[in-house]
Amino acid sequence: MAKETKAATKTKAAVKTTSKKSPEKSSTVELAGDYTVEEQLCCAMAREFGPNDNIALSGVLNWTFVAEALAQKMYGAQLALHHDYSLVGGAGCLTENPRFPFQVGNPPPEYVSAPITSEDIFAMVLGGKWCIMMQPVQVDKYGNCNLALVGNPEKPERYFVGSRGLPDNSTNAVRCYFTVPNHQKRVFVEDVDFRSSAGWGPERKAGDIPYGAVAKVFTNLCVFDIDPKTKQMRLASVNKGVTVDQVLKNTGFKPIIPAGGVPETAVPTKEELRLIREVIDGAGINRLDHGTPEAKKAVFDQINDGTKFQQIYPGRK
Amino acid sequence: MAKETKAATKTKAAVKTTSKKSPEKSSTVELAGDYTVEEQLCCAMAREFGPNDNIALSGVLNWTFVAEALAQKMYGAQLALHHDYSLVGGAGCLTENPRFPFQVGNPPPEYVSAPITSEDIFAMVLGGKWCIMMQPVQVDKYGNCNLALVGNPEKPERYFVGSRGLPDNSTNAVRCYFTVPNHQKRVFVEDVDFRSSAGWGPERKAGDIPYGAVAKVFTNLCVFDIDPKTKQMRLASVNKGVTVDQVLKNTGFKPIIPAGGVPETAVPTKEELRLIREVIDGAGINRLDHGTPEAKKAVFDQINDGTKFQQIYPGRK
Amino acid sequence: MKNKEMTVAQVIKQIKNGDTIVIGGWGMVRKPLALIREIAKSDLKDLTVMGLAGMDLDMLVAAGKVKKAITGFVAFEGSEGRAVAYDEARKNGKIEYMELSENMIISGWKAAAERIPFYPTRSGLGTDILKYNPDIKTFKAPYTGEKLVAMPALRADVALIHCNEASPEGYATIKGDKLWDHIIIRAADKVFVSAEKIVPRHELQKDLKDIKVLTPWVTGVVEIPNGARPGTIFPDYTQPGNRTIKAYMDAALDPAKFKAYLEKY
Amino acid sequence: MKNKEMTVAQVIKQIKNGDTIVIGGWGMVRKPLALIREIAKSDLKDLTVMGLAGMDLDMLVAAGKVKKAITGFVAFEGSEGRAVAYDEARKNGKIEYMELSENMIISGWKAAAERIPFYPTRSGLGTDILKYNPDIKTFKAPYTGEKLVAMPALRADVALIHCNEASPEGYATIKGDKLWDHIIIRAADKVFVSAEKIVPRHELQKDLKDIKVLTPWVTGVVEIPNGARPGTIFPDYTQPGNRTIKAYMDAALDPAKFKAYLEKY
Repeated sequence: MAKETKAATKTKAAVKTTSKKSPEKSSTVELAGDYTVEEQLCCAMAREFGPNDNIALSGVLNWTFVAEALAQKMYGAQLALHHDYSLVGGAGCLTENPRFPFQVGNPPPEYVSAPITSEDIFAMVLGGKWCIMMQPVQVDKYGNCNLALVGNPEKPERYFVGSRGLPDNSTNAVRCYFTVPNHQKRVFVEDVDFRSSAGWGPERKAGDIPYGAVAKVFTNLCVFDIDPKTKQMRLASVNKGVTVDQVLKNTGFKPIIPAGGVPETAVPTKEELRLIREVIDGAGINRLDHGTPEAKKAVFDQINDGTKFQQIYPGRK
Repeated sequence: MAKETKAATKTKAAVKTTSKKSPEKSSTVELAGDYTVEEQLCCAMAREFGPNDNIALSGVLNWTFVAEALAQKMYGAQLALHHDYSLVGGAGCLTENPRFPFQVGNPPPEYVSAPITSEDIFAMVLGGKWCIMMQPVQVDKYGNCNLALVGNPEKPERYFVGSRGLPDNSTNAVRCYFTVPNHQKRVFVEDVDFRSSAGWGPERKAGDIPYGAVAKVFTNLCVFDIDPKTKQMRLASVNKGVTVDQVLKNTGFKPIIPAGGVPETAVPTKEELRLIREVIDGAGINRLDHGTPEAKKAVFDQINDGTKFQQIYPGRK
Repeated sequence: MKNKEMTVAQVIKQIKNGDTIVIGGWGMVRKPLALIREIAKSDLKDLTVMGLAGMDLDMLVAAGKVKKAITGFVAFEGSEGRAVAYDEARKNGKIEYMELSENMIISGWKAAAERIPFYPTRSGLGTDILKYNPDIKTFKAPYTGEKLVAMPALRADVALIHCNEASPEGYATIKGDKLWDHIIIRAADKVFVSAEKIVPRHELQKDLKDIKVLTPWVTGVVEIPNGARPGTIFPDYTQPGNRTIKAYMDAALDPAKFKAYLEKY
Repeated sequence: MKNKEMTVAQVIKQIKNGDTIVIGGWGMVRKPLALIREIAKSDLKDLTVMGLAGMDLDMLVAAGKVKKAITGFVAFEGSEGRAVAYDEARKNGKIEYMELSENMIISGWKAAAERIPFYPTRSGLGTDILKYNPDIKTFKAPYTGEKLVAMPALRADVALIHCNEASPEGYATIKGDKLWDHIIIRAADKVFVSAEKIVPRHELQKDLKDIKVLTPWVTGVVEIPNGARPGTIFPDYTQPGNRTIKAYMDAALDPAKFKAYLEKY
């Protein structure tokens, strides 16, 4: 079982939680008392998916890998998970029941269900069988995201990589999730410099874009969703140990604040935590996305030390 | 070498021939004196293709198989030939230097360059890399072909198979060729019952259809092309031993007759005949499409008699 | 992952009267004919049936299940058979029909697979397909003003395909030509895969490059050995059952004989 | 069949000033970088370069060959590199550009591959791609009246791709993800394939299912072992040459250093 690291501060579980599918509504579910912010986020993300989501799910951060695997395992979901398989199979792949870590491009074959090509991926995007969890450069109060550049698009201060698949996912996918491991003002801006994704701008409000809307944004501080009335970013919940004020200070726009107050982000159940710690992520890669250098080193040490790794995953090379 | 059969009446070569690429224009080419109508047609069809035709060519009759292989061999063409490969490879295939016969679905692997799927085929149709030689149910004076049904389309006397790929090839392919092994009035009609292919109707005349025009129709009696002025079917040439009158008597519409008279269909060269008889079609499958029952039996006997077959193709199973 | 294995009865139960069903394969190649026979025997009615059709459509017409046929062709391609029931129904005006070309029906599926309302193509221009299908519009293309056919999206309620092997999770292999099955499974709301064999996921992996059907598209998988007979599936069986096909043709137009045929096969 | 083998010099000679070149691969994956280096060294100029771009585009920008870039992204994906020359050129307004999404550029290629003037898609709606590309129109779709993007066909004069093995006749294998190479070869007038190895036709057949490039699309094939380095090609070499890439990045913005880089690699 994974050791807690310094980066993962422990607090008592808050009682009030959000999530449509909160498992704690069942009388038999036990809430966890002891968990990290990363684990809390993994659980909150996982609960976005249910057993009827017959789709492929693609993430880019370690967080999202763990959240996806948890959703697949916990809720009996029909989710197929997308990973890079380029070193072994020369393409992408859909995986089942992965246990982390594995080298990018190289998931162990026992997790792989089928190699998939770029053509397969876009078939799923355009056909409404694809869902992304990805990290943008900027997000604005309308849920627009920017992945392309910073500054004036005609003479940018810096060109990143272009909009890539964001314009496609945000108009065709099932729904879009964004993750920001380091919540700062320069990420959450009043208006993005370039709209790479279609948030809730005039086009979507006019009904021209039926698919791919942003559902939630998960950060190291909080969770945003979209206010049904204004179609602007709403502070849905704050992560454990985080205050609303702290979020506002680090956000470049004024999010909608629910009239009834901002609850705490959903609390993990004991079963969720067991699955994360003992089954899916014994090595603790969920702490790699925004931990301190020391915390990251602790994770890597654990992965790279053969003896410890064999304790986590007996038999795996 | 293939024996001539009764069905293949021999006559002396006529001197006047048609074909853009007539090899006899070269002073070193020797015309054949002794050839069958089937061989004449194979050569005339083969001469429709030149070394710049970087395309795949698909035929359905034995005639056209031999003609295609002759074009590929004789003119150094970049033609890739399309055959069924379903029994061996489960799909279609592109072949090189085939020698006939082989069982449909089962070309010997040494002729096969690559298996191709239906998706590959339509990619070539839509991309302008595909050319067909196929047999319709009806042809009219505008070059429209019918493959779908006979009678009133809303309550047909007989439903054949539908229009299949004809509406696609006649609007997208490089060009279309049609072959009719049994030239009769009920095939060559004033107006087809159903336009499966886009001939030279009002739509093509208006410039709406830039691709896939019918180039020529090859029959056991003659060759038709399209009159540049009227855009109607023109009697381009008559096969050896056939009179213009004979063609007209068996044609349900009045084709355009060239002012200068109707020449004889191109005469094969000795080299063309050598390639057909000794290399491509030692078994004589080119005689299977419209020969008498006895002539067909002679071909099949030759193919099915192991000793004779080994004489034609030493070493082939 | 959810186990998507089903029985034949469970699959048939998911089909409703009036549904539009798209059927994979081509002519007599890789048609889910075992499932089709079960539909023929069922109480289902008023179906719209789409496909590059062969014995599948013909048998459903013979069984009186077909309100409308949407086809790229109707041919027992790859066998000695002929579509006797469809021929008879068309002659006597018994069914509605939308007779297209191969690329037109494929284009309709491609549009449905990408959830766009139409697919632009030249296929069909200058032919009587447009004359007898006045609902299919032509339009002036943006930029060039060219006249093109706007082939309407052809979406289905249910897709039925037959594969070599499938895993319980909903992956399946197609070892020969995938034909257009990879498109039609994206053009339907529910997708049922019959397979010669259901095998564990890891066994499917020995043919990694043949996995053409991915689980997000699949509703259910059902094991039916010989599920494409009397048609063919490469490489399991590649010669059509011409005797059975002849028996079908002899029975198709006579209700009593057809019932006996269905009971026997 | 004609032998389509060529030398590198013969390929470069077929490219003209002002040509639009579409390049296969993705980021640092299966890019024909040996051919690209030869273009960088050549006298060619005013090229329009299209692709899901990485070091290929960046190197041509560094060499001053690029008048206009048409891209789905620009990233040294699969390596530690970064598009330093493109970044600099964009910051300083040195090149024309059409920055699209992945599916928008692919849709443009799909339209060109089918010789239709546009491809209908939702990709791009509600984004600033339409704002900064006013030539890309939206339109009301037939039947539904939905607003869609009419992605214009993106046709090229020349396509360059890199494959595992090719035969002299113009067939080639791609053993990993074919990416969009099967589309771009249909979207160009001339197609040149560099391959790790040229092998006789019958040797290519040991990987029948990997033959993704068919001869009708191909103008010429050229054998260039390591032709995708410092990028990767599965399974021949799957680890990027990060040292070479770093050497490139250090040299790209300095003409003298870049010349030295090109001479060395």
